[in-house]
Amino acid sequence: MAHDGCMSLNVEHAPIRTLPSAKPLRLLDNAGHALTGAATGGFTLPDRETLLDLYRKMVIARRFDVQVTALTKQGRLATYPSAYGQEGCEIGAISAIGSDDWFFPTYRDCVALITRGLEPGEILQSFRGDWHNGYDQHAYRTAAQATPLATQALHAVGLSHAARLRHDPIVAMTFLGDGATSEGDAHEAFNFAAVWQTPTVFVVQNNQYAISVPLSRQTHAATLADKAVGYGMPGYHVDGNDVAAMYAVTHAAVERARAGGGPTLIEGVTYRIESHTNSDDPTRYRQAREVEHWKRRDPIERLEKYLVSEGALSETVRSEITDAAEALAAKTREVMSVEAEPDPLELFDHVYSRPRTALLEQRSALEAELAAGAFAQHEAGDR
Amino acid sequence: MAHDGCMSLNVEHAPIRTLPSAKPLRLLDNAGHALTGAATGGFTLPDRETLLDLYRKMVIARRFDVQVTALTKQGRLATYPSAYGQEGCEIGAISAIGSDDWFFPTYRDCVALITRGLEPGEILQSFRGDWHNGYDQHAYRTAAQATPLATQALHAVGLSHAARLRHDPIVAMTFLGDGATSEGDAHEAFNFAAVWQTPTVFVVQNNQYAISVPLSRQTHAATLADKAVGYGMPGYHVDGNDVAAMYAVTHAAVERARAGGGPTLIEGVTYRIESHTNSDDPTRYRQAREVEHWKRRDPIERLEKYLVSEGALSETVRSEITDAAEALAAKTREVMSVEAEPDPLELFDHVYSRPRTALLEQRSALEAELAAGAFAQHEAGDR
Amino acid sequence: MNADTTTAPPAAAEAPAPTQLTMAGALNAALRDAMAADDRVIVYGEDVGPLGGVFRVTDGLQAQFGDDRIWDSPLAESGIVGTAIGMAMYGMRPVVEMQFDAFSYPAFEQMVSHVAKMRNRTRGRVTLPMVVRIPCAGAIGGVEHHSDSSEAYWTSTPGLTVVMPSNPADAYSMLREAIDSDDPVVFMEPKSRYWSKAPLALPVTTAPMDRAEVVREGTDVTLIAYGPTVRTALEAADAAVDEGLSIEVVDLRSLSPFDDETVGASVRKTSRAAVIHEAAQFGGYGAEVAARVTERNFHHLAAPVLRIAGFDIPFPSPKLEEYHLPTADRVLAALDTWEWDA
Amino acid sequence: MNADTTTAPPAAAEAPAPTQLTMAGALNAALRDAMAADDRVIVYGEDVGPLGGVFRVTDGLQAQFGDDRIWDSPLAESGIVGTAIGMAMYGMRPVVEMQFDAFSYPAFEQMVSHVAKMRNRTRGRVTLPMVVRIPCAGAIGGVEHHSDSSEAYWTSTPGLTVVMPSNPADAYSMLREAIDSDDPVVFMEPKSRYWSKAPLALPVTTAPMDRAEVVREGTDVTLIAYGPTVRTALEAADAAVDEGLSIEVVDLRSLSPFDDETVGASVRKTSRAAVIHEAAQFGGYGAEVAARVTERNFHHLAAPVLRIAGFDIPFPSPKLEEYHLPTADRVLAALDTWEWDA
Ligand SMILES: Cc1ncc(C[n+]2csc(CCOP(=O)(O)OP(=O)(O)O)c2C)c(N)n1
Ligand SMILES: Cc1ncc(C[n+]2csc(CCOP(=O)(O)OP(=O)(O)O)c2C)c(N)n1
Ligand SMILES: [Mg+2]
Ligand SMILES: [Mg+2]
Repeated sequence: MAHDGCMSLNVEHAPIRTLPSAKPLRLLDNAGHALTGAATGGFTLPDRETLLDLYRKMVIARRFDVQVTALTKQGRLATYPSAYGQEGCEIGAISAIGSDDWFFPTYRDCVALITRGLEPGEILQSFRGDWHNGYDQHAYRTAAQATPLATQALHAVGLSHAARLRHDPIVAMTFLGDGATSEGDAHEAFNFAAVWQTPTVFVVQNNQYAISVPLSRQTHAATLADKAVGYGMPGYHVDGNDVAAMYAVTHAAVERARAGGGPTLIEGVTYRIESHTNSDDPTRYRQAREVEHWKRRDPIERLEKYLVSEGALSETVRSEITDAAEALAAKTREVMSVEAEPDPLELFDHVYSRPRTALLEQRSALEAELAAGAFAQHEAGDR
Repeated sequence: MAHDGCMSLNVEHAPIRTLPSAKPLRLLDNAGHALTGAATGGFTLPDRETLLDLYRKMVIARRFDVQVTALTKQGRLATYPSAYGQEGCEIGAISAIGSDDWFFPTYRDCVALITRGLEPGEILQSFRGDWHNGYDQHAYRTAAQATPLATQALHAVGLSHAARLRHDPIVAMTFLGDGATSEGDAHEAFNFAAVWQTPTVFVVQNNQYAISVPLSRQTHAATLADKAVGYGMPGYHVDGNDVAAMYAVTHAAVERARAGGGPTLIEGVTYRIESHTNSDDPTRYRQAREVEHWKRRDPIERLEKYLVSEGALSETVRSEITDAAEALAAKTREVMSVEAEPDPLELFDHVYSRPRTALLEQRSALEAELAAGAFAQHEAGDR
Repeated sequence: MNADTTTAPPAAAEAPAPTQLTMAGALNAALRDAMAADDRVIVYGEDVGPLGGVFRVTDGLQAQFGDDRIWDSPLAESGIVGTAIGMAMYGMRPVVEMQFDAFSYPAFEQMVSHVAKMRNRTRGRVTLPMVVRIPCAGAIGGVEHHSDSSEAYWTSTPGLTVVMPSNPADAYSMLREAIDSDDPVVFMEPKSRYWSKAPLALPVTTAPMDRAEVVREGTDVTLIAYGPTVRTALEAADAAVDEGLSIEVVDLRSLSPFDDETVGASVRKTSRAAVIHEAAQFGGYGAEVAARVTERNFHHLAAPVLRIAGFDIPFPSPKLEEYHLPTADRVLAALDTWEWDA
Repeated sequence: MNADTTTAPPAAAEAPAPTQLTMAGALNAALRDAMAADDRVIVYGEDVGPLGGVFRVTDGLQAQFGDDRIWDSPLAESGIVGTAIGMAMYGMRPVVEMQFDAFSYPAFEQMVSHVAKMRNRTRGRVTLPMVVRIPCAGAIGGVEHHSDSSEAYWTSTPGLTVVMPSNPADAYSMLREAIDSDDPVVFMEPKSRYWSKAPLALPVTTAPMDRAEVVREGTDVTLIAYGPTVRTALEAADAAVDEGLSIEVVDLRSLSPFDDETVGASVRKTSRAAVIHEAAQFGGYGAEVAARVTERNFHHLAAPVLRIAGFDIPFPSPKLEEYHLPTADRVLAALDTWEWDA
């Protein structure tokens, strides 16, 4: 029970002091051509099977995203933050961890959750307004989606440090927005991870905006990856709309972390094509021109061009992918077509492990109200 | 009153991406020899008058510090955080701003306050326990010493930004400890300053410890100045026990800030020779050997060796300085020899600008208690 | 422009005709007028610039006053409040926005250790004329962390002034007064009331910010409410008429300081009181109200001061919030628990 | 080792003889025993390693358990609490230290938005078995920001469990229980009692953490106290004997939940109650106590529940704190304000 021989927190790795490349690393250019040389930062294009898999996941994830946006417009969800346009970043990164690794997502990252195997109904419970979270954290090794910005990054650091203390070779990956990097918690997470050399991979999705605020109002750094230098950890500045590059860089970071090499900060440069959430009005703060520019840099089209040029995208494959995407969309529509009616008495069930007398009193009071028909109108589904 | 032509917050300066030098910049080596070449980072030794002035201030400040530590041991102060050994850092930096500029100090920085012209009695009121702060912030353009770590850095950014909006050519300088750089507020201050390009100079006094915690447990960065890169601002890694270098680098940063060139982060590498405060026991966490090592790198001795070698330190000058130092020590002893008896009824006077009824009721209640002799023992000075 | 205006009575030009204004509109007008009146008034926060704030309270202000008077800061609440402290020290009058209650929590240390304490610490030498606007409370179908009621955190902190308007006229008048105040003010805006309307001729000056107001007279019970629950209290008072119960409603307006005088006078008249708020009951602001009213009026009270509040649980998801929030029915049911013959 | 041990009575080996232990010592022993009993228990924070904590509560633990069980973290409270959440999610039982109340404020968002809400958010799937130790309150001559009483911030937050021992035996027993708890516990340690001593034979198990205790019986008045003011209440009770007043003292121990049963029974017996705490009165925890006790026992009360608390001001400097803190004299004077013949 006393101090045994497990690895010491005294870390021997020298601080990394390399500046990330000023231009985002890229393995495929926007026309879908494979790149070589300096642009790649020494990373190599994943094999064809992997690329096909990434392509498939992106297509399916986008179909899901588009479907949920449509359902939201129909009023089926309280809110939905779309990741349309960010699939390269989301799916490149999430595909680099395994099912034993942990993922700490934000509200933005439903497409990563779908890719990770969560069910639409589980993911959307919170956005439909049933309960704050709808999936099993432990089963999926995926934390509840975080809303308070950057807070989840610390949870990822803590969890991965605990795993390291337990000698479990797992990695925690967390996503952050460009805006979230301004929060104190982002800094504390980077610093704790670097000092403790935890197996944590930080993926900053720089989608250029924090709601309405452009990156230039968020940082004066040349790249968000530059922040890594201040923590002595490796930082990578990556084209987030190049799923191949995102995958290659995050995969290397995950493997380094797993091998005891400590944390990595990866910035994926991307763009949020949709509004911040359905209740946002992006015309107030950005030009249609800019959106068009980014639409022409679509991550799915880019990989598709490459795969087509390589002859890797047969009609059979295409239609299998389309079918899978449509099946998911149908499932999503279906699960959202029935309004869930969460039980109001459950409000009291999870606050504490051991029931508190005062809460049980309040529960009884609500029970009596319900029995007396206080909310009868609502319970009849009349809303 | 509407939008006039004042400078826009849209900043044109390109982000700085230069890594600070791995070895601390230095103009004088430990033997007091003037350096040239790479070691100096292109900075030049201040002129002799300036150096003599810095020397004088350091000697006086140290005498003050030693005196206060002695008085604390005699029980005259509730607590005192000594800056013995950090005079090069403290005085090099504080000498670089003018009396119109603002200073945001921490509890550690009494020697900078003395150098800035504050009276011993004003500085020590808070440490004696009379009131939380004892000097006039506006008259000295010096904020109350901050205890919650790193919080004052944000105040400095805000104040200097306000000055800039008002076209007042002033600069705000703030001091932070190495430990304080881990707090979220440090990050937010660096970031706001860089995005807004405020005239702020951040001086991180890296004295190797945060109470008992060594730097290696605080950061994995190669230098604390490296953090500047993540904000696109210039960072300097300076030998804090070389007052000439500290002065030259901070002076340049102050002038750049004043000219609209934005903030700078300067790390002064130094050492806290005394305990954290009088209630600390440093033998629990550091070796006497280490303290001895740093005592041999004393900032005052270093400059003294140089000045002596230059024949700049006549006996007249020396004795004038000693006299001034002794006079200050005597004044300090004197002002601390009488116990101040703050008026308990003042407790209610400053909480709000406009008196609140409920507070006036509480004031009356205390007044009645005092009148009834409830605290008579104490008021007779019996404690 | 109407060519007939010359035929209008001259008074019309001096006292503009009231127009329907939402609370969000009234707050917007208050900011606009304060900025026009005093160029030390500056506004910043998250998304307050081109977007005009997620609730549009700062709509159009950047276009009018420019980027040096109102701008989007980096996304960091401690940074926003901390820099505002520095600006206020330099004589500016910053008005900063926290996007939602729960997102003010990163600023907690700056609020409690500095905003609240600066004047006292410096023996009155440094005052902080700043306003921290916090859109608060629920009933907007907000997802997690968007419906907290944070008032008790601020009211428990000596040195802060905490106010919450319940209607457009107060929203305008109190925000102007808060901006003019030499002391820091936590200005809480009930989100569910942002789109409530009232006919208003601006500028309007209502009662001083530190005074509670009797918004409906009654003789049997005093309902003490603030912000979003003033409407609930009024609804309950309306419904109670049928039951032959005459309810007086007090809108606190100021949570800290508490207007003992106005509330005490009402309670001594009715001898029964209840306080209504959305926040959880345990440790909520209602505890102070109940404790205080009882302390000062015990022998006038025929029954304990009741608290009708949210349950002692984290704020629920959109589909469940209606069960959590106090309703007029719940208020009336609570009053029924009193021993009315006692 | 004594060669004579075989001649000692066998019972002695089982029930070790009590030794004088300070509260700091008892807490240290609790951590030591918890760490020895369960290797998921880990301890970190600022200066808890080689230094043993600024109050020496973790003295010697790093030497015994090593750097992977107890270590110094970087200096950032949000970081400390935030990473502890992650560790607890992974099944560890982190015990983290905030150096002083006021330095827990940077962790406020993690405490309120995550520690308090995680279990509820995840429908009970994610529990956080973690303890946040907070040395609290004043009366130690501390300079600014070193003597805050932060309990009301935590007790106002549904989802947190908040306890505060007043003596060494409870300190040991309650800390063990807090560490064993599957839910997060805010464990507040009254700094001024750290060096108070009691004879203790460890391990000791006192009443369950969520129960209040009658620590002195009386018939005329119930004094409700917790942490540092339990001693004040006992002093007042002693002094009151001369005045012919029989005071019952209840040590709350648990602030959230509140033990309505124990307190209610006492108040119904005495029909008069007062609550004592160091924090400012306005919005302090005493408001909840007074409101709650009154609500539930109104018709048993002969007088309003009094609050004897700090003034509504930021905590004063060392030389002035004695005027601010409740004393036994002030308690007795307050009781005199009641209409005793009523
Ligand atoms: C601490 C905190 N402050 C404010 C908010 C409100 N808010 C929600 S999303 C958002 C913008 C976040 O931008 P970014 O981090 O770039 O992520 P993105 O939405 O672009 O994915 C803001 C300000 C919040 N959720 N948490
Ligand atoms: C927010 C906060 N957390 C903790 C403390 C307690 N504390 C006071 S000084 C100190 C160490 C600070 O170290 P550093 O920043 O290196 O400054 P130094 O004392 O070495 O000058 C700590 C932990 C504090 N004052 N504020
Ligand atoms: Mg973004
Ligand atoms: Mg230090």
